[in-house]
Amino acid sequence: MFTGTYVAQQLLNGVVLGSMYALLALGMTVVYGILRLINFAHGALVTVGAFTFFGIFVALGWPFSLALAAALLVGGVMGLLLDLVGYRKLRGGPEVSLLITSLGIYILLENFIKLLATPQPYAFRPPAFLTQLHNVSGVAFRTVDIFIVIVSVLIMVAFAVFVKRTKLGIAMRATAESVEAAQLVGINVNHVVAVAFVLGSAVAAVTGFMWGAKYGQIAYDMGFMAGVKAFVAIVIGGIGSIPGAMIGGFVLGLVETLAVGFLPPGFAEYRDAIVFTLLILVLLFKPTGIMGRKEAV
Amino acid sequence: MDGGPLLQIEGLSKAFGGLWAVRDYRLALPEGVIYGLIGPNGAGKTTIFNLITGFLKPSGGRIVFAGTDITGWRPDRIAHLGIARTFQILQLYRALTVQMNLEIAHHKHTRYGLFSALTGLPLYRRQEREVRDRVGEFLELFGLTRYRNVRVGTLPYGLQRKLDIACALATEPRLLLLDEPSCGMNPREAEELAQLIRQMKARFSLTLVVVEHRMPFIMGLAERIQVLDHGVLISEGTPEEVRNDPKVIEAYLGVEDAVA
Amino acid sequence: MRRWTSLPGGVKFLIGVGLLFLVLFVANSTLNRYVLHVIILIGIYSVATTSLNLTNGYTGLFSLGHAGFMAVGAYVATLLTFPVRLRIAYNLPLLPHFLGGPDYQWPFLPALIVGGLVAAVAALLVGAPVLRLRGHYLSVASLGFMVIITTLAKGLKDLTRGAAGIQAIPRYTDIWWVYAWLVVTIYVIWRLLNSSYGRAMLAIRESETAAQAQGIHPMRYKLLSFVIGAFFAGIAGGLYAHFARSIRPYEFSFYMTFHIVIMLIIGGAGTLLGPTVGAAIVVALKYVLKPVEEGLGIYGLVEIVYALMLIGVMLWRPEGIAGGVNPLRFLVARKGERR
Amino acid sequence: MPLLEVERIHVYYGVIPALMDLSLTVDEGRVVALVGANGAGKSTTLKAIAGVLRPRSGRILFRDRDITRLGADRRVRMGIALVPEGRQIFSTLSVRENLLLGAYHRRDQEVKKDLEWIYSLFPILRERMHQVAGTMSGGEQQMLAFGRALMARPKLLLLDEPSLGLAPLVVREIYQVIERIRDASITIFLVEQNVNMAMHVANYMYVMEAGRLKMEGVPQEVMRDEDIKRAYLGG
Repeated sequence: MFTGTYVAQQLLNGVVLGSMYALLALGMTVVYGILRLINFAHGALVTVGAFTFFGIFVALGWPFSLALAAALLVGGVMGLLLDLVGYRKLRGGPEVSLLITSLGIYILLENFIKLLATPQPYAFRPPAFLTQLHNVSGVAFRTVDIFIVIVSVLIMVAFAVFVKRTKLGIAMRATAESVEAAQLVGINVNHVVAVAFVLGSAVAAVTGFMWGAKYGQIAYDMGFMAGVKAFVAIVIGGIGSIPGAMIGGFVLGLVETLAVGFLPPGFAEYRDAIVFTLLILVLLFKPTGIMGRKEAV
Repeated sequence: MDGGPLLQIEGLSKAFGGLWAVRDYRLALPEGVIYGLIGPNGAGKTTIFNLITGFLKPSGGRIVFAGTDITGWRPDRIAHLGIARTFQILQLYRALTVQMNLEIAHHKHTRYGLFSALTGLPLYRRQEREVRDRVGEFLELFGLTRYRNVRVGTLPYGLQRKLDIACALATEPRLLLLDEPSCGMNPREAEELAQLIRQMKARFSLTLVVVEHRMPFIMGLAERIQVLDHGVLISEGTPEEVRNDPKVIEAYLGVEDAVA
Repeated sequence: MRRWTSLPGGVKFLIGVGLLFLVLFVANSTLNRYVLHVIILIGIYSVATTSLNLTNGYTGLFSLGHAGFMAVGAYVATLLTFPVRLRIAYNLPLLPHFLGGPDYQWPFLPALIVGGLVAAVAALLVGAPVLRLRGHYLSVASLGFMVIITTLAKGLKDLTRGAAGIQAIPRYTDIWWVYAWLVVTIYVIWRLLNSSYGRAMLAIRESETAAQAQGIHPMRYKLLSFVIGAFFAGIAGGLYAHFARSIRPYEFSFYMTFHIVIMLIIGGAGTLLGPTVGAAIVVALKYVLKPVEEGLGIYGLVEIVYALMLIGVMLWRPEGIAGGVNPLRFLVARKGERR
Repeated sequence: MPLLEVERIHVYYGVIPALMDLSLTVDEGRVVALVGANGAGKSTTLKAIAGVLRPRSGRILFRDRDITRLGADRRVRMGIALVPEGRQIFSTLSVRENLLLGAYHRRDQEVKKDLEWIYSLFPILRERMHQVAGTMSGGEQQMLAFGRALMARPKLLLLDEPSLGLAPLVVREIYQVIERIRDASITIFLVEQNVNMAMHVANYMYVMEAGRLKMEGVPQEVMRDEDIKRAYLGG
């Protein structure tokens, strides 16, 4: 049967995966909160970040910190471009047009990466210090797992402080609640939306690095499921709530990992099906999620 | 009919999150009259329409239409029973033609099955012909025949308002609820509209409840008027009685001594 | 021209069908296999896109799960028609007695129809909960359904051979099968639109509130639209399987949905022939660009062009979603708008 | 001297005409009221002045500058603040955050000082400083909406039905506040359904009906009972 060590191991795996989902959900939910846009392209930023890091660190051989900073920067700039070129014109239109456009943008980015790199996946070798194996009373993990959890928590804390304490952060929450009221107190909504895109995309790009470092492989299509699942995390956590998105990310990571870990072996292949069944159930029975506010579904 | 009221409402209440939007509303609507429903902003007039037509579920009370208790029914079932309504914000099928809008409004009178529709059986053909004839009559009646193939979204606003009422009538109701029919019209258009409503009432032997903001309009149109304030019925009577009721003047103009 | 427009719809339809088959006959006897291959694919995608148009274009339910129904149709039809002698070698299940018994191989037409029906039943089961959602929640939930279906196709190895897919499917699909089904699909939707059923669907797309107030029960017509759409998606899946002769779960995933959505939006959502026009443009473009892509080794070019087209339509013709866009307007009866 | 001039604006909601050929003037240092039955276009007028709605034709001048094409956020920076109908406070944010957002565009060092001024004007807001705004009563939310608008240091304060949905006692309190704001020499343009209240504070009055101006003048003149009663209750 399942030993305590096995359970602890699964929990750890779940938390690591959950951290990454939480980061993606965080970036997605700030944009969603203001524009009601389910940004499929958010997933593509994961791929962009992973390949940027890969190109600079592995192919060019530059230092680790520089490569990570580059991923962050490229992600942020891409986010800004998406907002300016892709979505700005469509604001205020039907939400489905935004959704379809974001699908188009996702496909565009994915295939652009496919075209620049190759259709084949790459082995992703993070710096040696991250691959070191540890074993604490039977629970095995590598430095990268700890790195992911710590960095994720740091980003989330930084984000919480930004949103809670800074003028721009407060304006962001205000805009999410009512665009019109935000304009009436003198907030430039375009500016706030752009900041949300830049921050969310930069974080997604860093998550791309984490993803590659954790699973040792990157491919042009790695971001799609990650992006869609980030939205599932938002729904679980409660649409419109920033803490909810993070909690939803962790819940989803744990559910997915534990379902695979504890169901009979044959069920491992159904992990995506399990995730989406969960999504449909939440949408039907608890559309406000864990801590969301009411919204017509 | 047994001579009782067409629509009987008792103790109707609706609360939104602890706040009463409508409280203990009652109405005994005789067949063949025009009732006006007025009151300041947020008085609960539209909420009452939404409760009668099933778009909202009441928190309490009873709604009986032509002897049938319809409290808590689905909107489409209520429509089938013979209550039609218009909306404050026009709910027309904007991308469709005038003709299509009226055909859809006639929906509940077509009874052929899916199989007939797909094969074009005689039953389908006959009923579709009836629909077209009926729609033709309404187009004629409302002077919309030359716009029949025009997309509704491109019609001038006054015609859209007219079409909205035509669509409500095309469902062939016994009771028609109009929510601010003169909204956005100039005084001349509003006067024409009042004329049209009177004609329709006579022609289709309708009973009407009209929510309005424009006082001259409703005072001239309605036989009896109810006044709501903060979800509560504060006055009921003929236009003249209502106009001179101190409680009504207070609700509209404010209490004078409150400042003093 | 005037005389043409004054003809009754049924006559016009028959003339159109006659012309179509005349053209197909000439094409079939003059053009080379490669071009015919493209023409058949256009037909299959037209069936899929036309059926998607019923839900997405006419009823206004932006489903992204259509590829899931195609997968159901493809797998069911394939399992029924799969040659008896190959079943054991391929480790595919022998048919139970109520489906004809272990020695029985179904003819193509009933197999296709059963595939479509199973897809329709799936739509009924999925639709009941999912169609209660609105707007983009419906889109994401239906996308989730598609993922569930492809995951099942991968997981249920005893039935589907898992990710390896099924090969050596008999090639029954030809140009006549495909275009006959396309005619049937368009016919059904055309009849629907000329009846109270189709009008109710359009009404729901335009204003669910008004539809309800006029006695239309939205869920009933949404489900009907979803189920009929799924039936023809299942047919398209079956036709595809017996044309490509092999199916794998991933073929019916996100990209399939994406492609038919592009075809719909480029051709014009909410127009009767728009989906066919869109399918023709998108499929033909693929066969023009594919050699370039392979010749230059720039994999992804085709999809990039598709994506740019989609984004372009969305940015500059945003009314397309609700059924306005149609670059070839003069060819196409705009059913929703004029009669 | 006119602070605000509205010149012959027409506003539509889609195809629906909401304001027809509307002109009015608000002089500096005064309280001007706009009254009329509901649906007359009062809120629309304020939204057009605040920049939430764009007129189809006509001009809006503020301190002799044409602001017709400017967005709402730019107008706030120029000194126009709106207390919208239904208050529209940020209900998930704290009271203090709401107030600080009122000063969003300001870069000066006196925000803290103004915050104190607001707290002295509305002591209840100081008590509720850290409370989530959505949990306050309607009257308290109205005070917060006032406070938030005042934090922008407006030259012109637009008030949209401040008495709407409030109990008479609270309405009286709100009007006392309006008087205090007036005494702080902020120009006020007030939309009201409650005519008796409006008349009490206003120096000048406009009456609207069905998207057009019906009459204007000093309150005593406008308020000749029968005219105003007709405007509201028909005649």
